[in-house]
Amino acid sequence: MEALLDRLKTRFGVFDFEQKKTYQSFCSVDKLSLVSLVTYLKATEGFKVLVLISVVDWIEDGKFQITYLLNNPELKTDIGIRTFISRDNEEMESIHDLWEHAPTFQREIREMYGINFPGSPRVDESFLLEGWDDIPPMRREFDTKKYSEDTFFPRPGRKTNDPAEYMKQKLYPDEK
Amino acid sequence: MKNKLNILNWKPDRSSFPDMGEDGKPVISLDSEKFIKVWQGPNHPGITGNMSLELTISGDEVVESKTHVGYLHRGFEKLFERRRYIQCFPTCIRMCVPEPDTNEYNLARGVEELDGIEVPEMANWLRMIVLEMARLQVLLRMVPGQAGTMGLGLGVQWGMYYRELILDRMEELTGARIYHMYILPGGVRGLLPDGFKQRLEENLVKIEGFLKDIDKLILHNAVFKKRAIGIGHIPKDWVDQYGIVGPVARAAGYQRDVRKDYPYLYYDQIDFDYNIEHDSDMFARFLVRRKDLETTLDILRQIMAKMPDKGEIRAETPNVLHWKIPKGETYVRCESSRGEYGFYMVADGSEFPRRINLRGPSYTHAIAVLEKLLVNANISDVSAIMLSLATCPPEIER
Amino acid sequence: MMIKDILSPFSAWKKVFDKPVVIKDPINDRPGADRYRGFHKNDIETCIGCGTCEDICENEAIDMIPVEGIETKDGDSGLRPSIDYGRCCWCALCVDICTTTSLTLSNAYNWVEEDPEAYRFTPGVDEKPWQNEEKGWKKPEGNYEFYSLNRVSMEHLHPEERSDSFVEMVKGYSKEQAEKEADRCVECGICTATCPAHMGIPEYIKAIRNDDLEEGLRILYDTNPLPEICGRICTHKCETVCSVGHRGDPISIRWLKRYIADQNPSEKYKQILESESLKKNGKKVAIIGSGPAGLSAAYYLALLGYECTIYEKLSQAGGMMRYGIPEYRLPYDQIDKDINYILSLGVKIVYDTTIGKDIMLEQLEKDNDAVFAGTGLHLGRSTRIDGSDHKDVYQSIEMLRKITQGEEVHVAEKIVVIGGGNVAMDITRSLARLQIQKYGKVQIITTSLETEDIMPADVEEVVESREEGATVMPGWAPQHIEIVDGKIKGLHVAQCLSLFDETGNFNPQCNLENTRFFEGDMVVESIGQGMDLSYLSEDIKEQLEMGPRGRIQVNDVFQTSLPWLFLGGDIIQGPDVIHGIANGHIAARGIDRLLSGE
Amino acid sequence: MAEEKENITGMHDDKFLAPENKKRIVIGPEGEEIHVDPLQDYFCTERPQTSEPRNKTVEKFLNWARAESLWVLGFGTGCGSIEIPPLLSPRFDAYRFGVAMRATPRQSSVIIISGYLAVKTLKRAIRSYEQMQNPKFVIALGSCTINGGMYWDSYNTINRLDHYLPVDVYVAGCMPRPEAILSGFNKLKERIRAGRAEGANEYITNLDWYKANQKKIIKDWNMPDYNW
Repeated sequence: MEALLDRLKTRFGVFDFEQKKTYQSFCSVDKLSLVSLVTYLKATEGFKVLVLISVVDWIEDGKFQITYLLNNPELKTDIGIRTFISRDNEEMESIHDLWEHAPTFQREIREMYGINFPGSPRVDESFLLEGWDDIPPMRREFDTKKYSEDTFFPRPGRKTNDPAEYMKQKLYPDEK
Repeated sequence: MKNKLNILNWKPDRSSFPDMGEDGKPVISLDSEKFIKVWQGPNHPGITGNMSLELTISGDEVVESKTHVGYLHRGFEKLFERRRYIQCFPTCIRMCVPEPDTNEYNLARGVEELDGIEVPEMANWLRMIVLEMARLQVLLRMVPGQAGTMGLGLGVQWGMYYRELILDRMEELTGARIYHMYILPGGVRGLLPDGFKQRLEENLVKIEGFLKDIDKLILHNAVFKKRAIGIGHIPKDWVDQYGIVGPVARAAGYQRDVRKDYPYLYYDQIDFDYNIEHDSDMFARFLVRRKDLETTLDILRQIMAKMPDKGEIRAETPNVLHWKIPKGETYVRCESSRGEYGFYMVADGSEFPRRINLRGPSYTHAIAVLEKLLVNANISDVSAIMLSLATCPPEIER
Repeated sequence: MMIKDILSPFSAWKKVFDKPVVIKDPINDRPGADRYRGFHKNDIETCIGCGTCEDICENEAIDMIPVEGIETKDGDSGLRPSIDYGRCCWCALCVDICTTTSLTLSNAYNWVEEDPEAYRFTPGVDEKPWQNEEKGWKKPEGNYEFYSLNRVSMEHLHPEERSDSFVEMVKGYSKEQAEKEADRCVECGICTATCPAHMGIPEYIKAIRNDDLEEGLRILYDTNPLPEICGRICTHKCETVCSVGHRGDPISIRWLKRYIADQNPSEKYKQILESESLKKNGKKVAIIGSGPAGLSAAYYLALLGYECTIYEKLSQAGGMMRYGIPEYRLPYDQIDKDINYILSLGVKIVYDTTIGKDIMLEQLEKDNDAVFAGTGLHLGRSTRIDGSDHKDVYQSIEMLRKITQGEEVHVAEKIVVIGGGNVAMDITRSLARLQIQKYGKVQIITTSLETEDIMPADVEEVVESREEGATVMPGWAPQHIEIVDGKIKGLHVAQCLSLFDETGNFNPQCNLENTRFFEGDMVVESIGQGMDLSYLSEDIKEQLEMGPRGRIQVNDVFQTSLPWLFLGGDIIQGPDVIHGIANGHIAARGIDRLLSGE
Repeated sequence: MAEEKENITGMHDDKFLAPENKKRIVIGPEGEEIHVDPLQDYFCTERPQTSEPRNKTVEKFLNWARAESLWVLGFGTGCGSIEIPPLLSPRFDAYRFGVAMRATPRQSSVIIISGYLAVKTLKRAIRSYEQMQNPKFVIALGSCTINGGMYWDSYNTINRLDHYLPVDVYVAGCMPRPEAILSGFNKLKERIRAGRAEGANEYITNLDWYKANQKKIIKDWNMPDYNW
């Protein structure tokens, strides 16, 4: 793992290297070097399996983190590659030509986060949702509870009391 | 088997119909009236969940297929964002309906890994028992179900009964039939009831008898063989390219089993082997699952022999009502009956998870692989191929 | 294909003669397993309505609703969980976290309705067929807890280290300890109503968890201007009702309060509490006594812009907190920390001034817009048994004051203390320290009417007294003091059978045949204190309306029948610090209402 | 061979309408123009009618017959469908109570909404329900159909089924066990025999209300109002 990291550092400038488990580590890389790094890992280092592509929304930093988790089935090691893209310019290079199932991930991300992957097959088709006209639901600013209450109106007639507040009303209502 | 080779080499004769383009692929135009578009689903096709296939067929052959999912989309990953870690558990188990325990286990393990909690030994053994029982329960549906998709419903009916026996044990141990909610971060929710091992052993003996019946009814069934051998053949080089996992990869000759590759719990203390087949067709996958069933029975017996009788069932954890997990990320995986089942978890130091992303086997099996695999398949084999890939839509859609 | 492949499927025919596995009447023949998670049951007598089940429910399936026949009282909110089966998912997390284990699940699972509105019920209240079902899900046995039941132990000085000095014996929590202890809180808020000052207990505990101690201090000062003092010596009634205490140790709320106060340096108080520039409204209030009630009233009046002057009889502020509580429990510099902050807000103190002697109450009334008196209980009460008028029979309250002031007190080799309250323990432990300093060993017997289980003193006080060498003998009624040659020989006691008669009046009954003799050279009486109202002139006394038990009648804002005179603290309620603080706060509000003419 | 002219002005410009459902003009073999509006042409445009009960005795007999042969549409919409196969397997054997599964809505009289309904599935469930023959009944399983259940705050699942389909019987549980589903069927039988199971008529009577509710959440409404 250490040797691999050195190679990656010099060639692609990865940073924030973290090894959590003996067989799993994470590192970050610049958005522009991502595809070449992934291609290199697949072709040369034996990370032949794409486990997943996942997005984390760091709304407070104005960034999306895209994680590509690759697996080397021979050495039985995982490497997670994080890359950060700006929330204002949500576009990422597609890796659909490297793995056959990558388009599925990208299609879901496009729908759930609104991140575009130009060139990825069927990326603009709706995937899980049908007729969705709100902001992409997995973005942090989308409030699912509010949306649900507005759209699907829960059954009325329920009322709850906070024990402390209720005891106050009952036992010492005069105090502010 | 002589015939088998012939079948493997058999290709449909497309010399006259449909029209072939210059690139050697059929020209698919609905206006040519040589094709019909058939939608399969979203009603359950067989025993998988709601999902629809948009099939373009020519005669009874599929020339193009598209998977449409989203009928079971509940937005789990969004819901997790507003639930505390403990509250994620009742929610997460519903991500995969037939085998909920892998969800519980993965999430619990992720939380434990991120927060550095040691689980007591007894709890780990109990987790293994539940995970293996869950696998057994699913395979008892899936193995005869493979024949069920071809119209042989008897095996399914039998399998359902034996599955019920395991569900009874589940109910006894965990307090529920389907959504067990047994594994929580730090441990499990109860010791084995009195006499549990004995009752489970009785059930295992019955199931062993059932396996013999399955062999007679399905494995040595001329019709099943005819329809399964050579159908749904996955080339070996697809496995890494498509991210194929579990029994499907094992049926293609790859040694892929999370229990052995990345040992978790006490699987390294258990003696079992990869169940490998090489033909990579529907029949090979059936054989792998059929062997998996036997392996599971064997593992369950080993667990019962090795596990201690008493012990702590839960480690001390922070107050679950405001449990903050330190910032970090991890990917945890375990072997479900359908293959590698993983959770990618990101914690941001608050009481709520930042992101929990499920990567189930069906995510690639049911979309990328299935769409390719159905081309040239006979329309009557569609649901059989779907099941042989262990399609489970709820885990795609979440 | 072989012939075997064609024939073997037909072996299924042999099943024709098997016994069918069909269950005849599945609806009635199949009860849930012993542990099955079916419908909810609740033991409403045990339930305290803490709402923890509501907090943990991820589906918001539980509502806390008032139930007829359940009174809201200390430690019981009077609410009971009502469950919406349009939300429930039968995960039983509510059962596992229930603080009293009253909520359980039965193993019944069969409920079919045509009306969706019917799926709401209050278990234990609404009649349901399964409510007496024995089987079902209960909280798993063994070490299975969702929150820790064990209090984070507070570091104490060892009895050997502490028993000869007046150094503070409780060390206080470290950051890790405090956060771990704060983590145990389930945020039910039951304690808030029981605290006389209604402090925002769950809120400041949350501030500790979030490591935001400045916010914590702000919450403390909302209702309590003496957190350092309260954090050490409060009678912590909150902890007696703590819902976590139903199965384990209650949260040590008092120590957590102390932690917040300790961690905030006094020079930052003004900045944290945003009290740097208070506007004056030009009105004046006189306060008699600088005890908790007086200080609390002064603080809140000062915040409202009143000019407050405290008149104190002794030479230092603090009242009973300084003169009644030994230093090892409450160091003087901590008293000063709290008091100095209040004084820094512009509150003036006039020391060594006795009302009624140096200055008359009528004069105060003329000079000020209102008067608040929190004069406390400073007169010792005597047992009035034979021999109690001997010169070597002392009053604990006077002795404690002398010890505080650094005066020499008489310490005999063998001492008997009469009393079972905290003051008795204070004097016992103070005298024990002095005995060690003087004689090198402790020979002190503390006896009380009350038996161990109903002793008013805090359990830890009793335990620590014993650790320090004192003998605590509860359940004995003093009969007479034996005096030989003008010297005390000891105390005769008889076994105490009961304290109250049927009508509830104090009337101890003794078994005179079971007697004991406690040897001692001096006797200290510590059976309670009385109030000294000598500062009230006869004229004023006549105008005041009196209430039961010789106390002066006040209304809900502690206003007497003389509109300008407010009374509070031990003379009205208590005796303890927190009541004094609460009274002072409410009285301050009352005075504000009176003077601002609302 | 028909030819299509595209982008004719004044056509349906609903962005959600699938291409095959859009109004268009087709040129016939002899050059004549045929106006095609699939939503109008392929479905019955007439508003459905309620079916009035016949005379009392006949109706009583019919209700008995209806109650004893409940044919269920094999459409599991949610988690609950995991407990339907056991219901029909040897142990519980629902066939002996007259409950049988059917593959198409045209043959079925009962639809089981087995749990949560994603909006996408709701659309299919409505279509399936509307294609069923009268009288038809709805059984709702689990908390999700009553008040949202587990997914009460999800952006993609409905909270109250009774706003979209007329429900006859609710079964509590998450998921209801096969035994509980059987008692659900028993309750439904009772209701049918008593002549109270008028869901189909109710749906038609309040069609406008149901349609308004459905259209509110199905944003890509691209089907006729009544599918038959």
